[in-house]
Amino acid sequence: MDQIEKANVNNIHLPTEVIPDPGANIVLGHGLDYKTVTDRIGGIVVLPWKNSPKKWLVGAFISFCFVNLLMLAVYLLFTKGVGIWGLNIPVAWGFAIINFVWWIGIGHAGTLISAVLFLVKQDWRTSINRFSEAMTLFAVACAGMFPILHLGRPWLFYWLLPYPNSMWLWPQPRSPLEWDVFAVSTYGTVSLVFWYVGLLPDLASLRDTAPYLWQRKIYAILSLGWRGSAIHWHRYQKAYLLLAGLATPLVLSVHTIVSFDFAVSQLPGWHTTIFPPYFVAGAVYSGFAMVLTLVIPLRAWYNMRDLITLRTIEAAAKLMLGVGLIVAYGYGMEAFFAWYSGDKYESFMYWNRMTGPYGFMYWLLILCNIAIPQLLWSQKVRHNLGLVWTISIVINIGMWLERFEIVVTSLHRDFLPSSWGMYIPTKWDIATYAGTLGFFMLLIFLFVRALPSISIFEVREQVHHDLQHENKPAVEEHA
Amino acid sequence: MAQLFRPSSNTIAKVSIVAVVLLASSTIGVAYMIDRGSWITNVQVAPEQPIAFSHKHHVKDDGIDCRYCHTSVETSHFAGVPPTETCMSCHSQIWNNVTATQPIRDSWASGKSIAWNRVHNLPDYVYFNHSIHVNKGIGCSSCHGNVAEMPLIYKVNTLNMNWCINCHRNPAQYIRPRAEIFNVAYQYPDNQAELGAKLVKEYHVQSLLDCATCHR
Amino acid sequence: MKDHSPSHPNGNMNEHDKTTASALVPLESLLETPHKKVDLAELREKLAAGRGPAFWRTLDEAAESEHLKEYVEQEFPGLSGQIPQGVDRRNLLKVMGASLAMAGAAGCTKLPLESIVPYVRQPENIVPGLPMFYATAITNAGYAKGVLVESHFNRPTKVEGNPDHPASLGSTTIFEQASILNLYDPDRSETVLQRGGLSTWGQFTGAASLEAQSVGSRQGEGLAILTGLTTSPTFISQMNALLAQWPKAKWYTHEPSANPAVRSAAKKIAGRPAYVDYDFSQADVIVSLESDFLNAGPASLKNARQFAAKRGIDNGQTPVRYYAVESSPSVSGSLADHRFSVKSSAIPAMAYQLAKALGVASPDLAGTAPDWLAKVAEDLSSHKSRCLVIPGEYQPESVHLAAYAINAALGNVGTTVRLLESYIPETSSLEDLTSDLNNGHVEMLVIIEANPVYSAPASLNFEAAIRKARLVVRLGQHFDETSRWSHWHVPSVHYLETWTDARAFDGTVTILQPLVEPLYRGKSPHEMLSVLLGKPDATPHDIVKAYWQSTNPNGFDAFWKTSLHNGVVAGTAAAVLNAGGPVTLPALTPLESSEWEVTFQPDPTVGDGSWANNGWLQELPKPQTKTTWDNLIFVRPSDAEKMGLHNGDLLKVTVKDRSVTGPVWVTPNQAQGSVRIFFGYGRTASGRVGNKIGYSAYAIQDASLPYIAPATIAKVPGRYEIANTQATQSMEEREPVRAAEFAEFKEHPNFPTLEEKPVPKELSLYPESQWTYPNHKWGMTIDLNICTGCSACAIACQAENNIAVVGKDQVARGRHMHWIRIDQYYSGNGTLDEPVSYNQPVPCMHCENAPCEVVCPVGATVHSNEGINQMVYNRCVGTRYCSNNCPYKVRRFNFYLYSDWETESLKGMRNPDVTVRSRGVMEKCSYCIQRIQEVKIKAEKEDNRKIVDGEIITACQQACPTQAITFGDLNDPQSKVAQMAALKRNYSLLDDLNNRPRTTYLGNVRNSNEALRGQRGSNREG
Amino acid sequence: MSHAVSTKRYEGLYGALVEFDTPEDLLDACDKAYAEGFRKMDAFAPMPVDGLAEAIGYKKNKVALCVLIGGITGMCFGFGLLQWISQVAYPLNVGGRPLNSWPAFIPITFECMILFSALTSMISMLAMNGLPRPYHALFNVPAFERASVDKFFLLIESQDPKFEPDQTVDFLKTLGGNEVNFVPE
Repeated sequence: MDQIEKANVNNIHLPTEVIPDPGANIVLGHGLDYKTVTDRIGGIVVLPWKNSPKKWLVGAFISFCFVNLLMLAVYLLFTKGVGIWGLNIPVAWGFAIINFVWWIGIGHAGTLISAVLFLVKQDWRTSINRFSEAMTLFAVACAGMFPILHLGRPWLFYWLLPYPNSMWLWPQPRSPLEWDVFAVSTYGTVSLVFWYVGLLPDLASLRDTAPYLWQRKIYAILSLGWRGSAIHWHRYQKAYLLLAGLATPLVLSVHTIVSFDFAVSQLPGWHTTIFPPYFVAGAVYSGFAMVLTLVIPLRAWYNMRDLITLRTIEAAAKLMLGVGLIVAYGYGMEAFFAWYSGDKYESFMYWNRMTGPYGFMYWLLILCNIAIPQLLWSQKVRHNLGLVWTISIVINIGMWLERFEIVVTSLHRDFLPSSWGMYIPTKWDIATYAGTLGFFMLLIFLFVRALPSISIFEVREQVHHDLQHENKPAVEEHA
Repeated sequence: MAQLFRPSSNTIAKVSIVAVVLLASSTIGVAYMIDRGSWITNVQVAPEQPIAFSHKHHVKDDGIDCRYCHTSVETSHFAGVPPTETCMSCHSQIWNNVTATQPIRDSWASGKSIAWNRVHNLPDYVYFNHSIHVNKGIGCSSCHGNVAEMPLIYKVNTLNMNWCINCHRNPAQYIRPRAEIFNVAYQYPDNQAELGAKLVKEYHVQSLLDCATCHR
Repeated sequence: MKDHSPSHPNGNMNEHDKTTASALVPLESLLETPHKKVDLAELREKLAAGRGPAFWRTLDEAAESEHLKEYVEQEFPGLSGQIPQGVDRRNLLKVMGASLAMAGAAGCTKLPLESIVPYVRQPENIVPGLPMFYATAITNAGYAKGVLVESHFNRPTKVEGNPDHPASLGSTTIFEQASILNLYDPDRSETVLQRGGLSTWGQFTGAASLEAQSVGSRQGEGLAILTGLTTSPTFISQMNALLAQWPKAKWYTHEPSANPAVRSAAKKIAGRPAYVDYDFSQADVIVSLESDFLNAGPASLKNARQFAAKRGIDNGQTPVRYYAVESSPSVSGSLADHRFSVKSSAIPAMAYQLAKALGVASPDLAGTAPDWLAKVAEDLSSHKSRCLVIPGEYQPESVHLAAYAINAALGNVGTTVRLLESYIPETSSLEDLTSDLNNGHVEMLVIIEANPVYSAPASLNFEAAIRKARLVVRLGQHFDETSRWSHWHVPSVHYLETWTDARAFDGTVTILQPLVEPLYRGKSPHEMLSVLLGKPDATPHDIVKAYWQSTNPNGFDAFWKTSLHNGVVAGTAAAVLNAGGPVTLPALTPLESSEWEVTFQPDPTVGDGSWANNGWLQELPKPQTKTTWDNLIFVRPSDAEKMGLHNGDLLKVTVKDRSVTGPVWVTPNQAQGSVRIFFGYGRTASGRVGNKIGYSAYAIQDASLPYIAPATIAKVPGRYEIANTQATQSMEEREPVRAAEFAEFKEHPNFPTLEEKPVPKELSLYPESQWTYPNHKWGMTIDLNICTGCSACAIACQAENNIAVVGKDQVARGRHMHWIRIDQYYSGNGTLDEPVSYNQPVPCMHCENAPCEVVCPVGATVHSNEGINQMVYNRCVGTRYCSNNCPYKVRRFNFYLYSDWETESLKGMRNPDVTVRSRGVMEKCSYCIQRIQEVKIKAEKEDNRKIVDGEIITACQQACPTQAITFGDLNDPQSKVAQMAALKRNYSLLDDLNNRPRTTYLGNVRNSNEALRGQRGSNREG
Repeated sequence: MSHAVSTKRYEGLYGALVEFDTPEDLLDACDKAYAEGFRKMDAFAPMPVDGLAEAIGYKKNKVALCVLIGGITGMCFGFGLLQWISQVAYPLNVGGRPLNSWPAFIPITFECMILFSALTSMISMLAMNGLPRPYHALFNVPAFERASVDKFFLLIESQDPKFEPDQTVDFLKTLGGNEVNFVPE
């Protein structure tokens, strides 16, 4: 048996030398054929440990430590109560909701990239859609934690679900929080479905290329016996198209509904009609930022510069810049209407947001979300991956600050001056947030090691497409 | 090593899908059965009592009225638990030397009263008022069942909220003439529909579904 | 699924009530369990570990220790032992119900039932489950305020005012409300101690009677008895008997919060001990010379009621005009039409100048009168016999004399001013005692209740003097500072535990009756005296009854019954004395001039320190400053600016050579060059709650200048965190409080809603509300014109609704739990130094379009068919969205398990009709839904009768001294609340949000003097 | 798909399989085979190839219809549920809003619609494709491993009326593929 397995291992060829980036004009590097892309992408997953970079171990370990921090924080939370956070009256929502919105926002890139860009036939999406879908799932998992954690009595979260109970009581469907329950769970489920459907053919490839029998068995079960029949492919593509078509309005609805948590309320700073589009834009913004934050190191670590080329990264950067401008417009409108509405609460709220105790955060967020990203206008910057990566981090921070501004500054000084207060996060606020970051990263690390982080069959299509345009049969390349 | 599984695996695969669905639904089903079952609700469970007091004997055989012991049922939210004196008023004369009634005499002598175990118990945040129900034509047996047939007292109803709501929704189907309140063997007449409606009007019974009716 | 109880101790809701867990057990044996003595000192240490109400929680944790179990066992005899584990709060009470049903039977009951007379409802025999009300009284500085105490299953749970009592009229101050918590205070001492070691009452009486013999052999020489002020006829007669028996024994009194100048002045005026009573119902113009007449003193509740009536404007009358001259913002001052900040030390001169201006012969003074004084004088003289000048409680004799002289000159004596006979006995003072001690004249010192070691002016150095006595006996509720220096400590009783009697300010007697046997087997002052008199076995009941029997020999039983029933003894009101000769004003001896003066006053919430261990009072935001848990040093903003002081900076105040350091509170309306410090803090042996907070003002008090003294102040490095509940006191153009001049009001009676434009209804997605409220439509109005901000409503609400104490740290984090808060705003006309201040109580508004309800995902807060915004604790999962969306921020959240689920005593104290909230649930004002339901059920049972207006009274409404709060059915046009709501000056808070609040406000109207227009609150130094 | 056909013409033989290197070759092989009159056949590729299904005579694709039905069901379920909860199950006065606050019910209705249709799209696709199917005769052919990597296959099933082992293999050899294999049952 093990000779066979050794043979299998040797049958998978990974390039030994570092492959350079083929530049910003092509989606895939040259010299790739069906077999090599399978080996290159699948190999990362199925080959033994020695073939994966040490960085992986270090990163995974660090993330794991943060997961433990998260568990500690949650343990305290459940035993002592939400009092361990900096919450109070008036500021009854803090980090938990901020992080929830932030994570959900990040969770938007995946579906957007795979669905929307798929519908508008953006070929460069091929190389990052699988990865960003995974990222979406993990982000949604982190996001989904918070609404439950932030409950005063989290063990009763299931009261938000409509099920026949001995109290004969039901959820209250006018509450945006109830809408969230459906929106987030639907989004999670659909993203999972979309992701899994996308994985099916690749799982089959792994089943047929994995060196070890146990691997093959696992992937065989996961791939449900996919064998690439033409008719299957036909139905498959239809289903995938429909899923994309469904995911697109869904992704818009989800953050719209999240924005309703605020927009439906009475609070100056929350009660804002521009929120839905402005939240969606913000979500996409942070989503792309997070994708770039992760993809740039990923392709370097796994020597995949020719699979995820500058073309992709630049396109993503451009898109990010565009969405960033929409977000900027959102801020502008918010400020404008605060003034134009003539509403004393609204205008005070915005003035307080800019000049009040949390003013510095407002200006920091303007810097992060509007000023700095303008650098992306220059192609030089876009081609400097170090810079793009830094900017994407900056945007992630900025988007978090935006949510902080929305949640906290609106609450801490609302209608009656007598009940004004301040919100100062405690170490457990921060620990919980950091913990979910760790959880997210750990999932990412496990993912790249367990599943193909690029859609192999779509890359094959791309290869096929490229070959046709070079009018050369792939075999000769191979020989 | 082309073939990884035996042909049977196809059936297994398809069956397992069905199995998972069935398993999930049956777990939920079981959960519900437990939740509604007597292990949770204590329905039909007669707890151990310091004295083997038989409502059957006292109510049915001796024909003692509920209010003889549960004195404040018409005036207070709390129906009242009889003091030892109430027991002694008879058992100083009859059965005054059998072991069954020894605890009464002990209590009488020592001044330490008898620690009964609660059978009908509501959570702290539920404010049930006996007097208003009794005054509005809801009989004892509507909630407590026919105690005249209970050697040891036990719950016949879950006292779950949906059980309460059921009557609060439509009192007419459970209301009875005030004269029959303490008739634990009361049978609802065939014309309960119109009788109920009539009594509801007569006793000004409202269908109170506000939370604050019971939760304060 | 099973409902999960929010009222489950450890917050883990998943257990359902196993029926077998709890059982019905008798109570009558509660006080008869044998007790194993435990080492209390050790326990104290253990328990003292957790200071502040944190202890209410830390106690649970500590409860693991066997020791503590014993301790609890001792404190609440039986409760911990008799109740099986797992018994829940309400069952505990049912238990008591059961035992009560039993009471008549077994005949062994812990209450002397034969002699207690239910007040409001008098059932043939106690009905288990129904509360009963008993009339009694609470004394403060000797004077009684009549109260009705609600008792559930023999546990006093709530104190209300006694409408028939002249000093209550049905209202209460914060202290009556909070006194219930003192009864259950686990820190009360529970055993007789000799030199700190455990002893027994028997051993004490033995020792005491031996002493008594030797004392008797010397005709009482060397026997000194120190008490607080008292008006108790029985006690006084006992003392007289004792002094008659032992002529050489001496009686001293010590009452830190009672200014002796008041009595000495009255004596000079009347030529005999007297009490000067003021009748505000007659006064059209009031000048207060630093008097807090609406909030302080034995007659404050009567004053408040009369003042509120005179301030009424809705029946076309012209309201009273009230000038306040004071050095520091007072509760009463917040209602003044003109408020003048003047150094306390300048007020005597001011009084003399006013006297002069009104033609009273008074010694010449240097300095000129401020010109507003002339205007005020004019106003007074144009209201002869319909006006009133009130001297400040803590002003020297001269001011009291001057005030009386002015009133006499204005012909007010007989209309607004009466001289009443005083019943405060003439005794020696603490100064005398100190010198007698130091001169070795005192051999045996018996201290009853008073706590001089803590509260004596530092200049006396009493702590040194007390050691000179050979034997010190202390009767006190706590093992406190004084007990530490006593050879014998005997636990004293709470007023709800014993028989005694006391007089109101006007002499009316109330016979105090107990509602429970002494929880800690404490002894009453009567017993202490009778021990000295050689009758150690006499019970308070016998003593008091015997006294009254001697005064009313015939028809005694009827007399006794009715007196107890009514809470007042008929025909005991004091006779009106006719004035003595004309008052001559003595020449003023001004204080040595210094840049700064310091004024001393009892803390607004913990008084002279005797309330320091009361968590409710500690956490009650103090009027004006809204600070909690500390005593502060008030400094005028401009002074603070000059010295670079900010809130929380430390300031060192030095009088003579003594100084204290405390946190600064920059306080508008504080007089320039004057700082105000407060008694009541800096205690070292009050108990876990009150120990080691704040500074002790007594530490710099000088017996010769007790309340106003020249001082030097200096900023010292360091800061101190102050927990206050209202950070912003300016209205920020939101006008939550709407005020007008009386002239404006006459022009626009609807001034509060003048600028308001109607809310465009078509903006809603929904049709006009389809919800009608046919049966009842509960609503509330709050009259800002007469709200003094005294905060009695807040405490009453806390007591009624089982509101938890959260502790300084949590308050500082913005997590206080009061369901009704009193917002205090400063409004601009005037400088930062001299703003006008407004009070605004804010409970839940019960909006018809409640924004909180729409956003709750589980429907834990919804509307009742009577329009009440219900909060269902047991359904709440704690998203806190409702609070975010509440524009009034009246919702409170249990961020931790704030309610104490373990301490047995507190279970006994709680209102069984209100769910005790658990961790993680929202709570808020319910319009006292339990009271509404109780009355509704009652009315329905009484053949579905209509509910009478005023039959349902909310706790806040019931307590309010000025009756500013009205609650009732808006559907009934005859109801008071409907009429209030119909008034033109009625407005709703944040009306433009279209939430349609059911709680509405009545605009504030000030009747200021044309001649002084614009000078209201202007800074005029005397 | 199902191999439970009553009349098995060649016991133990599922069909014959020919391998190609490029989708193009496979495509015209399919056309040829179809022209030859074969009907029971299938083509396999490691990625979707345009027109391949059509080339072997596949016409109707019912996935879309199922999704439509699923979506409508979801929508009705969602809206129905909310209406029932707020008007029938326990009608409550929530902040003075009407019992039928339909605008507030839209979001959940929409989410339910999406959820149901998304699930049906996957389930219907798998069901029609007869997946999961871990065992398949084709996996007996070692070469078929590469069907999911870089090779393209044409299969003529033994069930095809025109299937005669030797001729069919000969025919397949003419298609210019790499190698031809029998597929054992």
